[in-house]
Formats: sequence, C-alpha cells, structure tokens
Amino acid sequence: MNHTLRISPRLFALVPAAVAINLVVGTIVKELSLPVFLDTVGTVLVAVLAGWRAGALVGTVSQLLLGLLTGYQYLPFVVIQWLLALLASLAGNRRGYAAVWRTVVWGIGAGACCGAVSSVISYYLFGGITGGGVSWVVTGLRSLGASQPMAVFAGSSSTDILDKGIVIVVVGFVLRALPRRILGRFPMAARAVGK
Amino acid sequence: MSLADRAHPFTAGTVTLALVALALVLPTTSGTAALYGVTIVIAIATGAGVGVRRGLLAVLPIWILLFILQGVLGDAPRMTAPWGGTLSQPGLQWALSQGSRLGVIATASLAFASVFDPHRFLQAAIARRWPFGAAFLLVATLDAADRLGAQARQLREAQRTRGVRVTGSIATRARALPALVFPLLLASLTEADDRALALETRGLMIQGPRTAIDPPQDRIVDHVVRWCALVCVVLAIIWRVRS
Amino acid sequence: MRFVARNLRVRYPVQERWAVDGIDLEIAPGHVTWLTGALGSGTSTLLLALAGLAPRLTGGERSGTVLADNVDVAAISPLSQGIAYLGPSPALQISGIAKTVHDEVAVGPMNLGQPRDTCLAATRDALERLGVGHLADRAPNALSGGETQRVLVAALLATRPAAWLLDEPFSALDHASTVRLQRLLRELAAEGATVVVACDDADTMLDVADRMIVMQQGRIALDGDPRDLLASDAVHAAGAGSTDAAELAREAGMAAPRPIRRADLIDLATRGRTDAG
Amino acid sequence: MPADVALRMSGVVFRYPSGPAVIDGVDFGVRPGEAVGLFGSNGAGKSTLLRLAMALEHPVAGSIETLGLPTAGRGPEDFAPLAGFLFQQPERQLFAASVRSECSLAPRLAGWGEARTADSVAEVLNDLGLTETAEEHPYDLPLPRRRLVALAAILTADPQLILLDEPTAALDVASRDRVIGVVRDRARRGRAVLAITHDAGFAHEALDRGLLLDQGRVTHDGPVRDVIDDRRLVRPAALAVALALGLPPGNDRRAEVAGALR
Repeated sequence: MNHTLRISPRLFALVPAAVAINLVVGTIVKELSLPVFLDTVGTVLVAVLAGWRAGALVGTVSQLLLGLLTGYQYLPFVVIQWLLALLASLAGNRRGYAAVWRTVVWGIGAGACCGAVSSVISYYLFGGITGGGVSWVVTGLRSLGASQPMAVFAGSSSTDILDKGIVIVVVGFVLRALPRRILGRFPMAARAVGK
Repeated sequence: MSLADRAHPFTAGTVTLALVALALVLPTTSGTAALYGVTIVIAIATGAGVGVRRGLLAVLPIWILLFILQGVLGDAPRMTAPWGGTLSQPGLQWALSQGSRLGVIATASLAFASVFDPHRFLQAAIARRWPFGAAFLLVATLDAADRLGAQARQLREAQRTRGVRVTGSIATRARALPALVFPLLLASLTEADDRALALETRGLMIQGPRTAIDPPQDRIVDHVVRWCALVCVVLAIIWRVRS
Repeated sequence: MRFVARNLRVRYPVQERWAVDGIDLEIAPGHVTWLTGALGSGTSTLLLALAGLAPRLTGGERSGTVLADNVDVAAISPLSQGIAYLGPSPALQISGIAKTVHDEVAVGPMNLGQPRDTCLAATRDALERLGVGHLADRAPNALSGGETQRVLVAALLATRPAAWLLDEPFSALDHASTVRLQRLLRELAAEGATVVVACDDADTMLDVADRMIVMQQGRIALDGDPRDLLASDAVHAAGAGSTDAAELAREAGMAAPRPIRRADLIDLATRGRTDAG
Repeated sequence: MPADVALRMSGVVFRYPSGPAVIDGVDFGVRPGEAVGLFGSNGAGKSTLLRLAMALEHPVAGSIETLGLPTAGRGPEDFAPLAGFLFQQPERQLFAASVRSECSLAPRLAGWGEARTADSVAEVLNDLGLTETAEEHPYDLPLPRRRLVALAAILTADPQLILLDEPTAALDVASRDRVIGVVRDRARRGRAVLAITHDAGFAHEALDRGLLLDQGRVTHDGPVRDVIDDRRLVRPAALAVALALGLPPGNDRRAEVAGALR
C-alpha cells in the first residue's frame, strides 16, 4: 500500500469500520454462544458495496488484527478471506442478494468453495488440525475410519458452508433493508439487490 | 518499562518476523523444538513473558489433536507406546515438528502483541517516511474496533430495555441476532461517509511529508538486533537450500 | 480569506431536490457570519460547499462556482488551504490515531508537516485557549460530547487556519464553555479570520454574529444585521427562529420590532405592569 | 395495575467494583403523573441513577422498586414494556426498514395484537409529527427526526415509567417542542417521567419537579424552577418573566406567561 495506490477517503473510512464489524459481530455471536463464527460479515459487505479488492483488503487487515489477538498461526487462512470477497462480489454482480433463496444458493456455493480451499490449507500446513470446532469434526470422522484427506475436506466444508452461508444470507437481509441514502452512495449495492 | 517496551517498535517486529520465518524454514524436529525454547527465553527476557502463556493456550488444542490424528491414528511403521498401545513413528515425528513450529509462531506473535503500542508504531512509521496510509489503516482499525465494541455493548443493553431477550434457548438467542447486529451495520455504513469527511478535514488525506510528534528512539542496539535477526534468517535459508 | 459563491447549486445523490438552489454570496474576513434556517434549509450543505467537501466527498452534483481567495475550493483538501471545517457530530471527527488529547490536537500540524517545535507550541497554545489543558492526558474516545467539541476546535486552532466553517459548534457545550467559544470566535474574527457558523440557537449567536443569513429551501431568504432581523417578523416568516425573548413576545401578541433580550422583555413586562397598576 | 409509586429508591448505594461510591445514599420516589428532572454536573451519578431504575445496574445497598417490582435479581427485559428507556444517541439502536416497523417492535415483543399495535403506533407517530414519514427508512431522515423515531419506538408499548437521558440533545426547535408536548401529555395521562437534561427550556416547559444530584447524593428535591437558577442552568425567557411578574409555580409556563403579557 504505497502512495501511488490512491485510496479514496471513503475507503479509508469504510475498511476500518468493516474490519471492526468482522471482529465485533464475531464477538457478539460468541457471547450468544451460537455454533458459528460469522466473523466475515464486514468482508462480504464491503466486497458487495465497494468491489472485491476492497473486500479482500478488509479480509487481510482483519487477519492481521486477529493475529494480534490469537496469534499468527492462522495467517495462511487469509486466502479464504480473498476468495470469499471475490465470490461475494461476483454474487453482487449477478443480483445474488435480491431474494433469500438466491443468498442461500450463493451462500452454499461460497461456503463449499471456502471449505474446499481451507481444507487444502489445513491438510498441508496443519495436517488437518486447525483447532476450534472443525477439528473435532475431523477427528470424529477419522476415528470412524474416513481417510485423512476425506475427513479434513468433509469437516472443513461442512462447517464453512454453514458459517459462510449464514454470513451471505445475513448480508442479503442487510442489503435489502438499506436506506435510499446508502444505496445512493454505493451503486453496486443497488445492483446486488436487483434494484 | 521492560526491554521490549523500550525497544524501537520495528525491532520487536523484526525479531518476531525472524522467529516466524525460522519456524517455517528450519527442517528437523530438534531444530523447531530448540527454536521454541529460544522463543520462550527471548519473550521472558524482554519482558513479554505473557506471550508464552497465551501462546501455549493457543496451540495446546492443536497439539492434542496433532497427537491423536497423527500420532495415534497415523500410518505405519508403528512403535510401541509406553502405555502398551502403538503409535505411528512418522506421525509422531510430524506432530512434534509441526506442533513446535506452531508453538513458535503463536508464542512470538502473542509476545509481540503484548508489547505492541499502535500509537508508538505509527510515530515510528511517520519518522521513517513509511507510507502513511498503511500505518494509519492499522491504527485506525484498532480504534474503530474499540469504538464499535463499546457501541455493541450499549446496543445490547438498549435492545434488552425494549424487551429483546438475549438469553434462553438457542432459538431465542438466534432471534436476538438481528437486533444486536443490524443497527451496528447500518450505523457503520451511514457514519462511514461522515468519517471520510473527517479524515479529509483533519488533514489525514494530505499526501505530503508528516512530522512525528514523539518518535520512539532508534538506538544503535536496535539496529544491531534487527541486523542480527535478518542474518539468522538468511543463514537458515542458505543452510536449508544447501542441505 | 474571502469566499465568493456565484449561482451555486448543490445536490446529493439520489435526491431530485437541490439542497442549495442558486446562491450568490460574498463572505469577507474579519467578521462572524451566522447561517440559520429550518431543518433542511441547506445551511449545512452550504458550509460543505464552501469547504470544498460537497460534492467531492458527499457525492451528488454542484453547479456554479465557489472561490476561496480566487481558488476553486472543489479541488483542494481544506486544511492544506487554511480552511478549518467542523462537522455537526463531534465523536466521528476524532482522528482515531492519537493516544492522548494532546496528540489529538497535534494531528493537524502533524499532517501539515510543520516543524516539530512549531507543532508542539501550536498544540500548547490551542489547548490553553480552549481551556482543555486539563484533558491533555485523557484518551480522546473517553470524553463527553462537550469536551470532544472543544478538543476538536483546539485541534483546528492549532493549524492557525485563515477561515473557519463551523456546523453547530455549540450543540453539546454547557453554559461556561459556550461563553468561552463565543469569545474565541469574536477574537478570531478580530484577528482577521473569516468565521462562518451554522447554528440553530439565536440566543447563542446574538452577541457573536456581525451578519445573519437566513436560508429557506436552499436559497438565501434574509441577509442583514442580526439585531434588526431578530426583532422583526421576517425571521419567523422565513421559517427560522428568533431569540427566546422575541418568540415569547411574539406569542404574547406584541408587534415588531420586539425586545430580543431577556432583560428588555422583563423591563417591558414590569413597566407595563406598574403603568397599569 | 399502576403501583401507587412508579419508582421508589430507598437508601440506595452504588459503586463500581473497588471504586468510590457513585450513588451514596439516595432516597426518592416518582409517582404516576409526575415529570421529574435529574440535574447535576457530569459525573454526579445521573446516568447511573437512571440505569439503576431500569435494572441495568444493581445497588450494593438499599432497595429499588420499579413499578412495584424490586429490581434485585431482574434485568431490563423483565421491566419492558412497562418501563421505557431512551439512551443517549438513541438512533443507534434502530434497525428496521421503515419508521412504522421500528415502532412496532416493542409492542410485538410485549405480545400485543396487530390491531392494538397499529393503533398505538399511529397515535405516537402523530404525537411526534412523524406520520407522513411512517413508511420512510429511519436512516433516510435527518438526525433530529431519526432521534424522534427512537423516542417513538419506546412510547408505542405505552410504558408506565418513562426514563429519558438527554431527550432533546441535538434536536432542532420544532422537534424539541414535540418532545415537550409528548412528555407533558404522558404525565397528564398518569405516566411517570424521569429525565436527565441540561436543556433549561425543556425542563421548565415539560417537567414539574427537579432533583439535584451532587457526588451521588440528592441535594435538592422541589419545584423544577428552583434548580433553574441562572447559575447551573440559564433561565428561559418565560421563567424569567414569570418570576418578575410573580406568577406562582405551575402557572409559570410559556402559554400562561404569554397570556399575562398580553
């Protein structure tokens, strides 16, 4: 990020806010002890409103910040944030947030892709271990006799489909309920909900 | 003020990155295990000992799973375990090396986090003519996360006074989610425009050189330590490539 | 700094209505100009346009010209041209990069790249002049609304601007702080600065403003001496509010020109009472 | 079932863990039909007192009864909708896509039927002059209007005790008069109001009684005009003229003073 990359003041205001949303929504969900993370709402929201590059930037800064709180052993998973930003923006260009069922379809699709990539990462870098809920699923499947790659893939993608799927559905609800004022300021949002 | 607090922010950063790089580069289990020991010593010596405990907490679950998945359920050749069962030889080897690698990364980064002062880092970045945008983004994000966190706590109280129940069955708690999350998103998006205005009117978008108000001291010892860390990493890479 | 607006029209995105709908205006240094009007009259938009922030940052469109010392304000970052703008919501304008109030006040000079000792001297003077020296070591996020407002004015003062564009700068201040800021605005104008204040409270601006501009639906409805306008019916007719005393006198059926200060109304009321008694 | 006293605090002491006493022995009550103001400098404990009344905080000593129910062992959701609480920057809790649906939240959570909810929402929106913006998105309204929506959203469930923290902050004159009207109307209809304010005009026009708080103790409890003494709060013109003309408390508001001046 150097002087040449002319980031508009709006992006300098939006990115910190979106990273804060990623962290704070994740904390709210943890406090409600719900069985999902939902720590990528900010990434998806900005990817739809300001394009996948902005979304990827939000994901990257979120990962850097998370590293300060929980350690940088999960830094390689920043790739998932980039992928999710790309898919969220893609969905936006194809009116993917216009109705609940569309968000569910895109949610499952994005969740499966993210799950697949994260299982590859966790398989090669962590031998299928990442700590947290998904690893216990993997261990369970392994002990049932599933092969290591199979267990890791099934474990990662099932939890990611649930988590990323809910994030995209939630962002869908938000986008469809945005005031005219914000829709006017973010033309991509209007297209994402098919207005 | 511990050693780590007094050191120049870039020094603490460089040492941390060096340890992480070494953890990824060093091949053998004995190498990564030794490095984990070195990391613990450095953290405690420089007054960032709290990073050791936090790092341990972060990787303990991973170690247990590594042992089960790789050690117990790993492939042949097997070896007899002290309690009579069998363990996978390569699996255990891999678990120990990967486990200690993750231990180094977690301990180093959490030790660094415990002494990281974002404002001091920003002053250092300004003094060294780093691109202001990147340093600003990191510090402004930490600030935004604090503010939004406080806003979320107030919102939870406000919605409870309107009758939203946040405890009880999983369905009740899930139903509370929109009331606890959507206002934050709407407020953040609306206020992003006012924030953008403020960034402009406070001069944070000016491209010119900036003045560091109280830049941290960058002593000779800081330079020496940074160079040493760099040299270690380069040596490790050369050694790894050659062997 | 002299502002000249010619046939200025400004509109926000998605909105058909022009928030500022054809304004010709000249604002000279050395005076305090007070903008007022009902909600939606366009005072805030005019301030944003004068600062070069609308439409560059707010989106939407602008037609006509706004010149600050013959330079079009649209292209420049206000602070680097000596224009200090303070928006209506204080908390959102804290920089987010300062650990203490002292560093927050130093953010302006820091960004302008002024020499370090100049920055520190300007910061000290500004803290003292706004009476917020005792907050110097506090965290900027932990201040009350009023304290935040005073710290922001100090932060702008530290850059020694030639022009001040302030949107509701008194909104969160208690009585003592209001008096202090009133005095400061008078001093800044006397020192040759151009001061423009959008404010909804006539009693606060009565003894501060040299010139009163009442806006209605994006146009200038009235432009004159506050003391004359506030005593007349014109302000109410233009949808704005006069002072508390004048509004009470009007509700009591008194004809214009009416008393605009509380003390004058009391004299009138008690003298009227003794004559009748 | 309105209790004879809407809010009672006896011998209340409150401190944050290992901190000084923020509320240091407070006894007072608010009866239905009363509109009471809480005055005092920043840090005197005003907000804490309001939070204690809504069971957002609990005292270390003494007892609090909100609408006849002890707050001990209860949370704010147990008092909704009988008690309503307006926070500072209340617009930050809005999330519905229209003013009408935002205002329907509290009544629905209280289990009201559709018809009863719709009637209550219509009435409150009319009181606050928001009827024509009922289908608008709250975030499309200017900030003062959005704040009125937040106030409307707590009034639609008809709370018996209305707790307000700086209800007229950042409002334009027209919106402020709406708030004054609503507070006086609810008091007249037997609801109890307890409001923190630094707005002398609102205090004089809308409130009857004033409690002055200093370092966690009530140092004055009497007619609100005693607290508006030009030292702490600048007297509005109506009060100044009323005092000059010797008009008694309760007959010294704007309308009466305007009449006397004719």
